[in-house]
Amino acid sequence: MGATTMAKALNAALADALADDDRVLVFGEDVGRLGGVFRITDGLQARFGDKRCFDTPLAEAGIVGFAVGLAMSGLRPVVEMQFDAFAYPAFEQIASHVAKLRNRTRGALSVPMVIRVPYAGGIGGVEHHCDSSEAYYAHTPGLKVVTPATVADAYSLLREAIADPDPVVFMEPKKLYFSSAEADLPARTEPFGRAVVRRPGRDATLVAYGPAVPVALEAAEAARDEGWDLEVVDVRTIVPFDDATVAASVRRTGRCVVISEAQGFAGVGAEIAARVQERCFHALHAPVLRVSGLDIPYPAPMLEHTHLPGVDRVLDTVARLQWDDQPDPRWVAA
Amino acid sequence: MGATTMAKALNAALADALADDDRVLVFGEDVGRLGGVFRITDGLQARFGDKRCFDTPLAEAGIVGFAVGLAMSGLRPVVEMQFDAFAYPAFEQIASHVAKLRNRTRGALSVPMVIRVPYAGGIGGVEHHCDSSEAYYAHTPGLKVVTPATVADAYSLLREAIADPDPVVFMEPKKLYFSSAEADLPARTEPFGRAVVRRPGRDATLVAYGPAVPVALEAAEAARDEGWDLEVVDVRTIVPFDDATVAASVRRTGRCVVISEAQGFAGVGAEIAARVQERCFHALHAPVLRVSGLDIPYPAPMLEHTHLPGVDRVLDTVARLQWDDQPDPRWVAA
Amino acid sequence: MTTTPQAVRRASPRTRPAAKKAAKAAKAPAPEPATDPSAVLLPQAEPVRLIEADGTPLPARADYPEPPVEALRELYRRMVVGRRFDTQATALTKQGRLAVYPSSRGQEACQVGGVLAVRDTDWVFPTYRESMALVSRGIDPVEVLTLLRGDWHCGYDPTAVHTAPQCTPLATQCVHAAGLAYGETHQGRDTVALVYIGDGATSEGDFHEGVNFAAVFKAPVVYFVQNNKYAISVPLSRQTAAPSLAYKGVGYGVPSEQVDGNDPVAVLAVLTRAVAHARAGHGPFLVEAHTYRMEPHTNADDATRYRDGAEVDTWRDRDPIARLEAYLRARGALDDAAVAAVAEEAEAYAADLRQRMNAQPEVHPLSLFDHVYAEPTPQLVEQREMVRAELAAAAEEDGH
Amino acid sequence: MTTTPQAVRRASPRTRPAAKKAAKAAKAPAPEPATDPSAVLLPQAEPVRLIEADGTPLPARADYPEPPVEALRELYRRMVVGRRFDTQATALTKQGRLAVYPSSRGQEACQVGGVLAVRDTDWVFPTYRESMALVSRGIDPVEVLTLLRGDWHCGYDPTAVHTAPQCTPLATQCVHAAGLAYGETHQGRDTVALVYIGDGATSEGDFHEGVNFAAVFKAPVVYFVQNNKYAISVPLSRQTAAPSLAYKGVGYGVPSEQVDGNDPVAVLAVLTRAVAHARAGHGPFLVEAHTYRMEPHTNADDATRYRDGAEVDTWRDRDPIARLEAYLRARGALDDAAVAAVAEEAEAYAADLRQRMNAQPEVHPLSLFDHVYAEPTPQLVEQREMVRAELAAAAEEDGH
Ligand SMILES: Cc1ncc(C[n+]2csc(CCOP(=O)(O)OP(=O)(O)O)c2C)c(N)n1
Ligand SMILES: Cc1ncc(C[n+]2csc(CCOP(=O)(O)OP(=O)(O)O)c2C)c(N)n1
Ligand SMILES: [Mg+2]
Ligand SMILES: [Mg+2]
Repeated sequence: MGATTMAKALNAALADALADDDRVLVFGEDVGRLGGVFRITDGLQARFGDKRCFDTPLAEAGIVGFAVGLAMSGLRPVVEMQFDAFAYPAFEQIASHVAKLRNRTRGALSVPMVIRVPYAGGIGGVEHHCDSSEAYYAHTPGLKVVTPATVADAYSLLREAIADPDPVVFMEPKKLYFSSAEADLPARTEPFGRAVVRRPGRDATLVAYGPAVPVALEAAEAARDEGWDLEVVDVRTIVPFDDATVAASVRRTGRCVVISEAQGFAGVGAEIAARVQERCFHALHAPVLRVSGLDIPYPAPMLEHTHLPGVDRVLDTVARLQWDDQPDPRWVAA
Repeated sequence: MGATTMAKALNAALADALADDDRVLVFGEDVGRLGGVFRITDGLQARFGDKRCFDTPLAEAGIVGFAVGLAMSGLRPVVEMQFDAFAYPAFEQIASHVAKLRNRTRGALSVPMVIRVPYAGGIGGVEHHCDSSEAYYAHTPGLKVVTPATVADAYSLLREAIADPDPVVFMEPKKLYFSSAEADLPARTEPFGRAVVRRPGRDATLVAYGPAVPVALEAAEAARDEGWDLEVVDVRTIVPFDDATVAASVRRTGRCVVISEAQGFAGVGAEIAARVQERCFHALHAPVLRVSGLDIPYPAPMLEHTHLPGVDRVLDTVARLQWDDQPDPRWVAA
Repeated sequence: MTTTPQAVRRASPRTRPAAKKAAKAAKAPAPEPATDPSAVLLPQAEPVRLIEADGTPLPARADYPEPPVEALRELYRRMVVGRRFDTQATALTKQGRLAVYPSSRGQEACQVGGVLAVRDTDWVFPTYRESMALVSRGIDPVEVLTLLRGDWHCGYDPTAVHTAPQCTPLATQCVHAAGLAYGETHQGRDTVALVYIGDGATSEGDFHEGVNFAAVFKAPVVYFVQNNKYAISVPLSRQTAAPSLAYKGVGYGVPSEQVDGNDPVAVLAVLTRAVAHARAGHGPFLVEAHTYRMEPHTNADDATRYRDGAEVDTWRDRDPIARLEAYLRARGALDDAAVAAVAEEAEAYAADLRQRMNAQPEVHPLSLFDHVYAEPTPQLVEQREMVRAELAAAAEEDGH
Repeated sequence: MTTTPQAVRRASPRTRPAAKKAAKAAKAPAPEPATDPSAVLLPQAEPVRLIEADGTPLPARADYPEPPVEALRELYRRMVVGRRFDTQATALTKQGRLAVYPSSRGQEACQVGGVLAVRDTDWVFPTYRESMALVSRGIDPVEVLTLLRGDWHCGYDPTAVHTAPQCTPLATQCVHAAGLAYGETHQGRDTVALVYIGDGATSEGDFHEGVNFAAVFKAPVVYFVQNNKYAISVPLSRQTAAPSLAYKGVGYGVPSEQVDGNDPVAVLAVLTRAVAHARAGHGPFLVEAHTYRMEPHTNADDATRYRDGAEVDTWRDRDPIARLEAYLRARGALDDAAVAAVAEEAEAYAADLRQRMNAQPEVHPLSLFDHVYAEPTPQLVEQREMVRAELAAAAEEDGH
């Protein structure tokens, strides 16, 4: 047991997967000698050689399409998209092939692969480096979409993603890369499809994933001062989604706020809110509310804190959960 | 006044826009001599010349990026993506430039353009020709997303889209192209941002858009036999969304079903359901339910009717709106 | 970065020793690589042609030795059967048995030539237009037509027949082939990937990325552009301002050639060399075949809107089957009996197909949930339950 | 479809009459097109070079006449100021005034040469690396650095300075430039678009689609590839197997040239001709400049991980500024006083920038909602209200 970072845990997961399975290949832009711009692939080329970990031409559709071909030949590609918005050139390959090949061929051809996407903001990145793009993938049937919020999950979920028979879009919250925690690697945590209660509470449930999980935990901590005992659920795998854990929590607490860093409109937060009220309607004392990024292009570094859902915005929203059983005045008329 | 089709109305809108404004250019794949695979641009090249309506190389990022440049030079491009899934190669251009250029430049550079996307299924198309891709655009701030369900709206919304100062993704429900209706062209209907009650009713609200609107109307008709008087709201413009009209309807009826043809997970239907319960919680007698396509890749023609939300599925869902004020048994435990 | 002009100018066939070696090796089934990649990048200025449109042989050439006569007889046989298949498929659209069919009539030399140039263990990456190539490769025609009949997407098992699903998103297969071929090499196998692609699709970014990946990773891929002059209605002049599509190779450091795509002998010769080049570890090769799509884009298309009959007629005179037949007859490699036998085989093939396509395929609504993931998600299990209940209710109603 | 080999082989400068004409026209500010597009596609095998690394002039050549000496003095001046700006910007990252800065040190000949080759009314399409080019173009350096300081994305008004926002999504600007240039032509203006792009970015599909669109629509675009040998850490050998990136032009039917990117005289000469070619209506032109990125990718990068100091040292000896200075001094076009004056100007420029960047920029949270659409949607109005309330609450708290 020792303190380590999410970046190191991801690196260890890649190294262990490369060591355990000859079929695993790690490639992308700058993942070789440089070890990736976030150093997630640091040392892998030196240790496993440049046939197992290598740089490619600068072309994301090329990288993902190449991975499709490698998977067809029986290999297990793990590719890195350098930043969220730079995965968009690969969107056709992802939506029309990666997501569909198993289905198109009645299961005869599967293309297990992991597409690693460092995503979201909070690191002062300039434009196009901070998009929250998980909803695009989550809305595309055939993809699994996973996002760790803890160091141990980073290791465990990435190992599981690499071993999974289906393509996994593995969304890595950049701002958590260098957050450190005690973790005993190789760690194995809950499997895909399981959400986890990170903090128990009785008064309301905060549902969060990826970069929003630490915000939820911090807000829950702060809420104690206001007399609220909040439960925090970490979604972990967006697809498949763990309805059971989320609904059980909300049925217990009777109130729910969904927190996501992404712009809200038609995002994963909307899906979670819609599911929760569908499934827990009679247990709810208030509507399921959402806290999300604003519906604007990701702002410049000096303005990002206004955009990002922070503790205050979460607490403001919790305050609107109709504790007095009165309708929200903001929405009586609109 | 005479019967016309949505395809003809769209064609007339393009022709009138070309005639009214020299800056308007129509281009894409096969839009010239062929008049488009759906004949939406039929006759435009003959009438306006091949400088105003022309074919391009076969490259969708190229088409959209070219439109960006043309807009920068002061022109008004209207481009056709041949089918929904074939707009994916342009995703980076759309998400990282079209949607953002006004914002990136503090409004100094705007790129008004219309990206026409024939979308959704119901026409027996083979794979990759039937995707419902509206959520990808609706989730991208900076884009307006519009989808007509009537012949008159097709004309009016397309004219408005071409005149709009912002980029508009104009989603055309393929299966409605050749549905005909009485319409007096040039028609002007409600502006962007206004949903319309297509059928008044007292018992529950069906919210639908694009290809789902006729399904909703048919279901409402059929529901009379079961003793339900259903209201149908046509969303028309997904972005900007008309909260006022939708919420007012649901507050009146107390029940709501959202119908979209797209796969449901993290789609526009989820957004609408989330918004409605946020805004109408105390008026609701039942959770807001969703009817959508299945969360699967669009199926082969012989199986598409199982995938598509039809009248029966809508009625089954309406039946689950807890008319006896009892919780839904399916979701008591899950 | 500094290269002499020779590096990009094609050496004349007369003076290139490698070509001479190739000529000697021509009788072997899998000739040794005929090219020195650093010396040959640009295509020859004129498409390679080995027999005239009327079947008259042209002078033999060292760079592209003529394939063995048995191979040409087999080519002929498959082209005739292939065309009959194609005609039958078009007929099936009229009977409503196929949702849509993109014919490759007129492109028989390319369709079959490609298939004959590779081994069964090689991989073929077809587009929607390659139904003929696929049946030529021996894939069950009913499985080939599954996509177009509409009971499922891909009807065959790609891993069993080493053939990717027919690809509709244009040019995307260019990258898959690079990955597959590189992956095979990585695992010590000498598989070659043959990519079919149309003229229009070369304008897509994925063509660029695919050929470039193959070049950088020296992946054994042959990119085979069937330039049939149209992308649906859009003529070649709207796709490129280059002298020919084969000239794209040099930008990737990939040797290229152009060939008369209606000369079956030349197509097979050029592709055979291209495949040998790739298999020998010299990296990808790009071939452009000049051919023509005799039919509309698909049965649903109206080609009279964008091209005139005179143009089509010109190409009718360059029919690849008649051309090869004339040539083989003149060589004494084909006689009336053999022609009749092939025609009969083709008829039998078509009759069998017709009959098998008459049966309405069984489709199982619940199978929609089977192959989205290896195991359905809880969400899909829920949705499957919903559909199961709907089907049960419908069955009950039908029962009453 | 059938083209003689001459069509793709570059005629020798000695024998090409068009080039002779160009030589005569060289004194005119906007020379007539020097190229016959159908006769010239491939670049010359060696990068064009007009002066040696030590400034010694090479023999004059007819195809690329030397730019007028006043232009070279201006080039020198802007390169010196540009480098000083660049050094200052790097220093500003250390003081925390800039979030990040991608230096173009070593690429001064390209940065400034491009800007001098076009008119103010022409459009420039820069990447994130072109800060130096933009200040050279006369754009306020504080506005140029806005993106990297992080108070907004693009700091200048693109329409006022005919310069697109610095482009980060690689190669996407290639298509914008084709559209802009075609749109200008369509409206009867003779604007040329100059695209800056890196070596790595030529691997992206949008490079392919952009150059091809420009070629098919004969749009007046000059694609200017600064091949600085690295894409972050990835060396050129992982981007291409081609003889050089300039060879990509032929695949689009676009004439191309390669130039020594550290020879300021050659860069200006080649780009001047390329721009003239485009302006004359002959369509796009592709130029590859061989240069070197002296600094890490950005200040945040650690270049020692992937390249050694010896390589960097080699390029230190090819410094473009020293090279031009030596040449101009030898020609008597520059003396100590002039050099000192330019150095002083550069210092003043840097001091002014330093001082202006010291001020913390004002940012307005509510402005986040101003430019998403021409008018905010009801959804944004609601969200703006929320933020306004949050700000009011925070201000109140601060007040107590
Ligand atoms: C990415 C993409 N864009 C558009 C289409 C629609 N489409 C199908 S075939 C076709 C023309 C293709 O022409 P070409 O590549 O020349 O092949 P051919 O059909 O002539 O064999 C088009 C535009 C598509 N399938 N994929
Ligand atoms: C589409 C896309 N993918 C990846 C990146 C991340 N990225 C930024 S710069 C860069 C290297 C670019 O190299 P090159 O084109 O040679 O230009 P240079 O930086 O050397 O000027 C990369 C990979 C990006 N900005 N856009
Ligand atoms: Mg074609
Ligand atoms: Mg570079």
